[in-house]
Amino acid sequence: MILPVFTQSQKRSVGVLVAMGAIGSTIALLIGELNQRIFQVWGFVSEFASKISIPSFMLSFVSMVLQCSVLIGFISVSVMFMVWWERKISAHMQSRLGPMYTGGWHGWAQTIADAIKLLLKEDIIPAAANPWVHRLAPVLAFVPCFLCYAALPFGEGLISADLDIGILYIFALSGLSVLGIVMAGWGSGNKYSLLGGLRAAAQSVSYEIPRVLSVVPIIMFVGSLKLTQIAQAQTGFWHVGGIPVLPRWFIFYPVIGQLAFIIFLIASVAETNRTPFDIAEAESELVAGFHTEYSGMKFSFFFLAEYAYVFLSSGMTTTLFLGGGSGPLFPSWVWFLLKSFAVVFLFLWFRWTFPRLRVDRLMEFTWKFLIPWSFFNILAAGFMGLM
Amino acid sequence: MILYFSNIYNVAKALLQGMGVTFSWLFKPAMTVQYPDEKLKTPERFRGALTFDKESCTACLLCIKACPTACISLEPAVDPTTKKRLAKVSWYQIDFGKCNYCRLCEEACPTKPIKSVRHTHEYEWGMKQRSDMFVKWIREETLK
Amino acid sequence: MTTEIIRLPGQDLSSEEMILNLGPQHPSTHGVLRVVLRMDGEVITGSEPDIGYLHRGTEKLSENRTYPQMLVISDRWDYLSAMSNNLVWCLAVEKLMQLEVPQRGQTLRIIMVELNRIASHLVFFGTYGIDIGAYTPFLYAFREREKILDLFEEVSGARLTYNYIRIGGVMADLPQDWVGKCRSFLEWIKPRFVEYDILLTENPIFKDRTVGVGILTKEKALSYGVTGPNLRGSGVSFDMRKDEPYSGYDKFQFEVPVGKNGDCWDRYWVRIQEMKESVKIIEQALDHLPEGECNAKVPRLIRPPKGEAYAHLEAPRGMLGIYLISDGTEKPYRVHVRPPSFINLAILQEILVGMKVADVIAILGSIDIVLGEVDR
Amino acid sequence: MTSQEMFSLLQNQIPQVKEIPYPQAPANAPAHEGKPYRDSHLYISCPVEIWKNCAKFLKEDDRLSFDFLTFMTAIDYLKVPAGETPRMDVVYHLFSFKYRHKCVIKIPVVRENSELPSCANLWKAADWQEREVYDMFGIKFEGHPNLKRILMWDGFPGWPLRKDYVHIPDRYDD
Repeated sequence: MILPVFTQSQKRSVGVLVAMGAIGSTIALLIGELNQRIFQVWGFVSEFASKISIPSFMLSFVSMVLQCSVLIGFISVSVMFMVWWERKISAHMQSRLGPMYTGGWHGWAQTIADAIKLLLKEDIIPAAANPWVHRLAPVLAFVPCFLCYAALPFGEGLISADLDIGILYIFALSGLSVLGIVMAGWGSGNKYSLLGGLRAAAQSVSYEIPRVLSVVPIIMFVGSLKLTQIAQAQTGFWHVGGIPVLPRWFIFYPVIGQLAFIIFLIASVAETNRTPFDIAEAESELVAGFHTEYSGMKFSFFFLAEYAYVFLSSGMTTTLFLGGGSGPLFPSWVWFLLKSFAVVFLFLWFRWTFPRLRVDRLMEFTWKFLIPWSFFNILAAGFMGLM
Repeated sequence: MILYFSNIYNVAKALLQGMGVTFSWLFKPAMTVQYPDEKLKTPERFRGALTFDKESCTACLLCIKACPTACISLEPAVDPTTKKRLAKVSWYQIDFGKCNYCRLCEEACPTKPIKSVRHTHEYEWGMKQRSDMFVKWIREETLK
Repeated sequence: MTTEIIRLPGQDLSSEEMILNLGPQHPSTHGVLRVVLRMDGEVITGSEPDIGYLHRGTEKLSENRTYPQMLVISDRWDYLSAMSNNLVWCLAVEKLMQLEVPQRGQTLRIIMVELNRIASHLVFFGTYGIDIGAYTPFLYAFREREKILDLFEEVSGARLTYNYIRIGGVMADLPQDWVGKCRSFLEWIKPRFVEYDILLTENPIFKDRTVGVGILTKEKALSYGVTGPNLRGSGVSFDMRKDEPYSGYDKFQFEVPVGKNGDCWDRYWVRIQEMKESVKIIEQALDHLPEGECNAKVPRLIRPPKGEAYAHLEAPRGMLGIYLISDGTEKPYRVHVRPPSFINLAILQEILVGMKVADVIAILGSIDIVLGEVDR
Repeated sequence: MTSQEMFSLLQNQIPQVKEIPYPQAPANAPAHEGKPYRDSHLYISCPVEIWKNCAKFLKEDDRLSFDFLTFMTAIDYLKVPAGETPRMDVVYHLFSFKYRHKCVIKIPVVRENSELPSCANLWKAADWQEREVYDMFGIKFEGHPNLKRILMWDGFPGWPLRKDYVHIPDRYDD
């Protein structure tokens, strides 16, 4: 057993982390529930607008544009943070330090520098590629993911489109992005890309099924497809003899909850094409899979889409299994972000521990293991509902 | 049936153990060195860039014979009056593009106590173009 | 649970064959190897390795180098285990010169070669992890290898091309408190093997990828001249250190791990076990390090008598041999290297057929080639 | 089995093979040349014509059973003592896993347009090594499944490991 010996810089890092946590939580407490603040501000704005007689459709248009830009901003910032975070986490897991120079403290500006580099890079379309398919693919990979964010509740009331069929909407749209990947694989005119695209198609289609099926028990219990309602149903505590023991999150439902959570998590990892299910880009086999021929901004779109999906899956997991924004003391959006990033950490942890599965084994795993078990889970949930 | 569940249990256990290993390293200090800021001490026998002492060299050509890649060349000094070869070097050149850093030249060098051609501990050593790789030492007397 | 490739009858189902060029620039061909794969979907129907991208003609070079100068070039064959290359060259020259190396020199050689075996197998372990898709073992393996390279740097002055083992002995005796550092390294690496076992050896995903993949039968292995861990993985207990002890290996107690099925996992497992055995050998050598001189008396100008000698040893990748013909001058007349990687690689064209692309990488990694040695 | 017994067994079957004697120092050799050395296995010289039968016998006979081709190579003897013609020796090092004995076979061939029966069907290891010998010395192997250059590229001029090979400077020379 080696006792950790902290150097001066490490002590400083710990100090900075603690200070950042303290400052962050104070700010969070001061702000309180974000939706209330937004409504206050928006109420003021609409009052002002009605005074100077701006038509209401203009106002709703402005609100739409604002929501879109806030979401895009959130996605890019969180992706940048996640990339940096992944690099730091993986580095520390591997006895390294990761980026240390850019921006000063632990290379926090590394991803910003990388993003600028990607923007400035030459945009190459290979001679063998089909130029339009090649150009369209990154957009098609990213747009569905962005659309999904519309129905994701970031906390109490923080949702831009509270659809009645929220879950269905997200599943349906996230299934679309495989189209972009297949187009990238086919349109690049590269054999490695083609193989990667084909693998991605097979994988996404297969893992979509257990992913949806694992959520069915929750829908059965809550009786709604509305994500806000599902999150609402998980507030409060389980009581044993009048004492609150566990939060009323779905993951703590005996057996069914855990099984559904595991299946959902595995299927989510597979959906986002991350190790151990990254056969579509499989660096050691297919060079870079479907995005072998992409560079610059188009490559960064794929990158953005991948990480945005990671956060989307984590947010879904949080909403469905971990009680959404419910939690003591802090406002709901803080709890949502904390839980989501905890799930993101789980994703990173998987990635930096496990080897990659083989294509046929991957298919076998979902069809012979995950899908039967998720059916069993639905059955069990049905029995539980009867009792 | 029992086999099926014990299989699942074993797989899950092994995977979690693996995650435990990676997690345990997460908080241990890193093994890497932040190179330009911190530098490791090179050991005593480190074979860095070659250096040459043009005054002590006797132009005995042993290093040229020892070099496996023929990267050393030299010209012995000649007495201008008698036209006789002196035990001094006129110029000495090492082609670092070919040098193997193998220490055979240093071992062959007969000058004592400090070898004329020897390895230093210098390793931050870069050239911009090929012609820079020819490093030449010229004795001043020959310049006159 | 095993997977079988389902072959459906009928011509109409077979699709057009695709030729895939794996390499020479590919993340997991371990250098500049090119394998031309004929594929039906993702299933390989034919393969042809194409080598020679790193050919430097060292056999020709050696005809224009003196015997000590060739040591420098021998470092560049299998650059991951340069000590073995040094040693085999010295063994061949010493055979020709009929030299006897002092006990201490021999023991020092064994320590270095075994440390290098650990370093070389660590690279295998790490890169095999990457081939299979796990990145973290790679960094762990290189972290440990770095410590070995530090030891080598202290003893020889270089980290990769050591030129430490010399004709008639070694370059110089150990520096002060090197033995202590070596011991602390051995103490460091022993618990690491447990972690390696958890991370890869017993990992179900890893086993799923390697067990039963790329089976090399005993007969095929012998016919192809495969040696080293690849042969032992196929169940043949053949180790030059045991069967034809050189440099005093007969004085050490160690076991030769032997696999059962000859699949990728067995080849991998043999190497992991060999690292543990190497640790044992080094410990014994450090415990019984003889005192005295470490170099034999060697003339300044090495001119071995006329004749020919074939010396071989157990390098990390198999039987590394030098066939040396001397004509009595200071330069060899003809040198032939028996490169284990080159001969092991030849099996690739046969065992790849019927596998998937992902298995190609697993098999290629498990053969553990170094292209510097394949092409010389 | 001692090397003498091995040799007599082989000679009974194939009478043309000859044992290569242990090298002796010439009478007026300088002192520094010392005593010549050779490994203590059986060294056989075998003419090209009978090599196919000889190899088959070495591999398949139960008393010899050389099942492992350690390596094979060739040596170019360009300068030979007066009275001999320049030749190349193809060398096979054989090993038997069953009996753990070794044998070295040298097959002298002429330097130009020489052909040799391939033994890639007996020992698969010979496949690539014969290609290498062909690549480096230009010795052709009859019946080889895929005889083409292996280390050098197709169309490389000359045979690099021959003693009379002259390097023609090309664009890769600096």
